[in-house]
Amino acid sequence: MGKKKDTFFNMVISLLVITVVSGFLLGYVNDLTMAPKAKARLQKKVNALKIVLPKFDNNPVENVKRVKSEKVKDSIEIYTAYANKNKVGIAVTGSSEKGFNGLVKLMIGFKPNGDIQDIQILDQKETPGLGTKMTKEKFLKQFRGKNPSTYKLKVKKDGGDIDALTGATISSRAFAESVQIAYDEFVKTIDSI
Amino acid sequence: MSNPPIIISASPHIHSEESLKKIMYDVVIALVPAFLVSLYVFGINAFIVAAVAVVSCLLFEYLIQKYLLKTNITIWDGSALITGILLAFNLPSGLPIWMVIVGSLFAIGVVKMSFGGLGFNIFNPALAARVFLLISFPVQMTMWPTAVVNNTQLIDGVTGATTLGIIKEGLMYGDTMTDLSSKIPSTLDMLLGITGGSIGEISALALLIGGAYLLYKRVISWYIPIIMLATITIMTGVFWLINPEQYANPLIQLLSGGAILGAFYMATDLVTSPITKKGMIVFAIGIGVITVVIRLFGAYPEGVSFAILIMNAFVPLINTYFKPRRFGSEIKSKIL
Amino acid sequence: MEYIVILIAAVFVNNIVLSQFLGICPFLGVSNKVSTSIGMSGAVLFVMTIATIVTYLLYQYILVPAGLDYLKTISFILVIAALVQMVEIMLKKVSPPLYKALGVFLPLITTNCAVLGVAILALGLENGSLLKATFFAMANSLGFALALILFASIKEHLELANIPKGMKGVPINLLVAGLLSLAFLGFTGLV
Amino acid sequence: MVSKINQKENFIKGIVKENPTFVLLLGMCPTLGVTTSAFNGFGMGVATLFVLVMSNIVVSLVKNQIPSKVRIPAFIIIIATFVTVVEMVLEAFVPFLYEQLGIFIPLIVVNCIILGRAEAFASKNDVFSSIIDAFGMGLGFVIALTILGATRELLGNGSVFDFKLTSENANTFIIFILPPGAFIALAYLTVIFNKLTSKITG
Repeated sequence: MGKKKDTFFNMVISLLVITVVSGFLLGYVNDLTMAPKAKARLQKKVNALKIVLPKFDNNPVENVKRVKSEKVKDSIEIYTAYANKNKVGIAVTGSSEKGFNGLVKLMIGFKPNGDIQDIQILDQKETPGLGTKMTKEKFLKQFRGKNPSTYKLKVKKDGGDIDALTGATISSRAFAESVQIAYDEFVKTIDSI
Repeated sequence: MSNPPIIISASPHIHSEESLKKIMYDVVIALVPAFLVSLYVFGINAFIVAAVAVVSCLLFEYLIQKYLLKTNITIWDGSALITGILLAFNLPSGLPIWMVIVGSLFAIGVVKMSFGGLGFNIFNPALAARVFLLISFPVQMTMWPTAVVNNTQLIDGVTGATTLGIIKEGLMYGDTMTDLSSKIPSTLDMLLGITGGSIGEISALALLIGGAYLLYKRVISWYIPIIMLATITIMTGVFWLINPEQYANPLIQLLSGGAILGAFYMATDLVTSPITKKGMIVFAIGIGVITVVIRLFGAYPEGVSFAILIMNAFVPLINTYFKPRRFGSEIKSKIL
Repeated sequence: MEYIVILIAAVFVNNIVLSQFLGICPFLGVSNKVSTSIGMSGAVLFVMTIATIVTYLLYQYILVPAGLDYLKTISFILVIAALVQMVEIMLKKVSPPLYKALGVFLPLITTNCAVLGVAILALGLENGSLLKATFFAMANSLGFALALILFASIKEHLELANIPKGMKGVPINLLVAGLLSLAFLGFTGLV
Repeated sequence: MVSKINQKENFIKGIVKENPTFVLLLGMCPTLGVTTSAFNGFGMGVATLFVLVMSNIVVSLVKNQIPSKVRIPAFIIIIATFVTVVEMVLEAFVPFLYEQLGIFIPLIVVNCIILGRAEAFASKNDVFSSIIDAFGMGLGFVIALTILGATRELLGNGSVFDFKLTSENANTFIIFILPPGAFIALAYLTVIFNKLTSKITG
């Protein structure tokens, strides 16, 4: 079996054929995966919302409200959840750049009266084994059911009510700050929604 | 005792086993005052950590030489002893014993013996092990017994940050140096060693006495320690003059943390420092600058160990560019 | 200020080799001599910068408007491969000694993941612009150069060392890289 | 072309004698970059295995149609195509892994193992041998990455495949999930691997 000769024509044709075939193949796969990809991206948010909000029957993602704030780089997102047409909760994203390795981004679910329902971590790059412990139940549970109007969102060292993560005061502060930013935004918008 | 094979190495040029041993034991003598202070301040814990570090360093070196490398046992040349002492000097007195042992294993097994033993390691074993432990166990490695001012002895279990730690954290959250001045120990306390910190770094005075002994005995030359400390002083001095509320004054910077310990006992390590005068000067300035950059702008309050390790890595490069003058021909073959 | 941050991050804090693990192959393979590693760094600086400029423009002005951003990987690697060919031809003409020194390693730049990696990472820069992407590429190639040259000098030094048999070659190189990376952790939090 | 290759040997070589990670040192970037956990290492290994098998098949099928001067660009296009497929599929169906592996997914394209096998093996051998070769090499890579990932996860986090083996508050060596730990763990794993294989092969 002979190999194709190195003529210019052969070289161009073979590369062209390969490129065209690969282009079509990728286009096809792209079409196939387009919908699942979009769904996967949404799913992360929906999952987070399901965890931080009380049971709801609307689609909060559809009516997301984005607010610009000086305190955060990207906008704050506000999701409102309804059950039987009643407002049951509001989820607000909050973030802080003051983490040990920069950004800490959270989604915080509030009940209409301001109590924290639950918190999910959307993004963090803290030190493994230290700051990353913010994702653990032991740290998160101290926020549940608390109302930031009376519960001071500061670590105990700074005169607040939060038990900082061992060895990761900076991460804990960034976490607390994110929650505070989200709460401030919640207070501002609760009546307007 | 069988003669070891002739060693061809870049640095250091160890003249004989005897002179090497003498140097090593002079270093040990020089470390005694600082150790006595730490025994006084931290009590029995300091002794336990130091003993464990020394014994496990010697033991690991013995085991590796006997069973893994199957070479001559050289544990009594003093180098493993010094690694053990210096490692202990860089640890808090309350560190769990098993962590001390792990640190010794890293220092001897990974940083020293993996490279072929004394004379071949690139990085200072004790410092590399300290950084290894600091990054692995940041909580335990930064818990220091706090000085109780009127009763120079420390209370067990009461822990707090070092001077540099207090400053770093305070400044980060908007305090000024004036606000912090009541929280940090007085200059005299730092000089004497009535302060929180690693076992061997607390008393500047004791370390300086030992350093003077080493200079007097010509075990170390003054270039590295003095230039390194001068660099730290000048750099922090400039920042302090610009804004004394945001930057601690040079005296605090010199007396706190591991500046003096690092300058006299670890940056001067024969194996991991440059051979020529010019090389030493570049090396020392590098350590000073990196230390200050980390202390003032980095996440870690203290940067001496990192700075020395980073400059250790530069030593081969420094040695290439500042070659010792050779007698004879100076003809260089140029390849490119 | 923003640019200083990019520079410090790329060279010290998130060094492309020691902390991002890009360009490990040439790092472990090529850097036996300081002189070679300086040449290699130069070649990478050149290729990486031009590659990032071209791929940035390609992505922003052709792929994205045409909705073909999924062709990113394939088109980027082709651009890089073509660029390397061109650099090779140019070097052969302009500086034969350098060409000789880098010899077999130049084609390796094609499969140097640092080049493709930086080209892709440059797309994700905050408030990205062509200028910023270019600067980002240059800063990262400086980081690459620093790691490569340091490593080469250490390896030259180790040639005289009495490395235990089992550790010789790859393991000792990895260990040196690990200890270098350990030391560089001191820069954490600078930016 | 009649294959006279001992397929069993052809398969085994990738796992032991020519293990891409421990012996040939190929594909170091993802090896070090993603192995913070056993699962990530395994995922990366499988993604690479897929690309390796597919591109080996295609390359050995079209090898005679491609003029040798343009074979490298042709191989690169073939490989990049499958890498992009993997990228899209992971993003759509395993978004968690997609996020974890990040930039190292598109970088599979420059993994020297794949181009190396295409060039050294698939372009010279029949389809069947090429598949066996790819599976052997790919598995060698999967195994190496999983071992490295498991080691780092165990030392750094006290778990393997997210299965916690130590108590919640135990002190683990955080450094092993950080960059220096990757280099150090791989250094000593290579020593151990070489010791073991030299014992086996004599």
